[in-house]
Amino acid sequence: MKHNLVLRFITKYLFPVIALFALYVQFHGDYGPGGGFQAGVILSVAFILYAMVFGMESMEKVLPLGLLRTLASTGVLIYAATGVTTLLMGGNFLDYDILSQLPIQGQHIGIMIIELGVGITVSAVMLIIFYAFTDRRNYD
Amino acid sequence: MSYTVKHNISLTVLLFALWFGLSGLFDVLMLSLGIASTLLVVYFSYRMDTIDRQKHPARLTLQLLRFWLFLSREVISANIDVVRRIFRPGKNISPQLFQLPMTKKTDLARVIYANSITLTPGTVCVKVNRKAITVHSLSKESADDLRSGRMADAVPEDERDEET
Amino acid sequence: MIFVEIISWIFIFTGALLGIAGGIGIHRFPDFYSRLHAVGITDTMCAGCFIIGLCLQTGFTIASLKLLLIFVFLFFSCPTATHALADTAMLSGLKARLDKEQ
Amino acid sequence: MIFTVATFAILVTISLGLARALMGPTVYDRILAVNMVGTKTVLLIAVFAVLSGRTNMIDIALTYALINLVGVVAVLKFVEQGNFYTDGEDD
Repeated sequence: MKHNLVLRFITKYLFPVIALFALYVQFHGDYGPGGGFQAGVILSVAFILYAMVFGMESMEKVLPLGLLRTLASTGVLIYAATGVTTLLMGGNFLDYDILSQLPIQGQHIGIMIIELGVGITVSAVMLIIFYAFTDRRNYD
Repeated sequence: MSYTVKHNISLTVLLFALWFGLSGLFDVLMLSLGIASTLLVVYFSYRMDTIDRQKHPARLTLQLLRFWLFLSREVISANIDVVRRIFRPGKNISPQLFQLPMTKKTDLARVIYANSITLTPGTVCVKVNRKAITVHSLSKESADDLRSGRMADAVPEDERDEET
Repeated sequence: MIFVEIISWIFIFTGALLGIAGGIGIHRFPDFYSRLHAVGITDTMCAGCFIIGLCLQTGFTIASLKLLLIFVFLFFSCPTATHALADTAMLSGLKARLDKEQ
Repeated sequence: MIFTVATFAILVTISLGLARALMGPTVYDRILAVNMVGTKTVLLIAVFAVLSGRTNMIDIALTYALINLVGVVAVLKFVEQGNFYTDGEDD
């Protein structure tokens, strides 16, 4: 696909749009359809489009596999840390009401942080799966 | 250097406008999240630009607007032609495969040219390179129309894009 | 108000007819390369008519802005997909059925 | 009323496209038909969103419009090269 001039050009224009749309879906989970999981998948789709058109070598320079592994575990850590924080502040595990003076605002903040963790983990894991698909050592 | 900075600033502004159009919320929280998201995306796209050494200009000119008007008129007339051919009984098409010389000098103009040929029903651009463009057309009339160079003349070209 | 309704109905109806015409076209044309043109109809004017009709229905809100964004994205991605398809088919050696007397 | 007509027309077009995808002599015919079905699906979701008044659902149509190209490119790359790890020849 690298020989195709039109595809290369349009990918360059489409990547920022898809990635920004993914982040929009990430942060507007409570206003419309969306949330962490969907946003993570859309974000990884943007990177997969880039990887397919420009080749895996460029992709591994943009996002190395080691960084992706770190990100995948960071997302889980954010999730767990939020739960432990509420526990330390005197509530139950993932009891968002404690996070702020107003329970509603606390729930808002809590869900946003949790969704952020989910989004990071899902997009990193999706990309790790894609890397595993394209790994030539398992074939041949 | 200055070109890269200009490119990134225009990309940031366009992406933030897109965020604002999608979200439509005036919250402080949402606006700051929008700025953060835009900067993250611009950072990744800058990284990609430096890795594969391809930068693409984002310029909106009055010329482009005029070209869009021209293109939409072409698309509508070509649509009517193809629909007529679909419903005409018997032998209704005369497919052609031919080459046109590439008159455009910059990659951006080449891509706009190829995509507008494809967007017009009745002609599909099959192959693009620096020297020529191969087109498959549904009828002899639309092939002759392309050969006359009306479309090629209408595509706007900015010589400054070459400095990428 | 009824005037806007009628115009939007006309647009949606035209889009529906064009869509069916494109659907018939991919069965009537003989080979792959000519079928690309039939799909071109559904990608351009059919989608455009639908979007304009729906925009008139929703009025000037954020929904109509999103509908216009859908149109813009289709406007960029559809010819790209068609071109990539034709290019790959040509590279793989699929022959086009051309007119004999040129 | 008009929405019933629009939905019905889109469904007819989708079934025509699916028939081509099943019949298609070459693999490229099938990809072409699937691409068309994708475009019509975007329109179907948009019509349904405006019809039911849940305009939030237009986001889904927007997602599909952006992702349709990626699916076509992925299938094309797989058909052309048989794998995902080679880049294809340079120009």
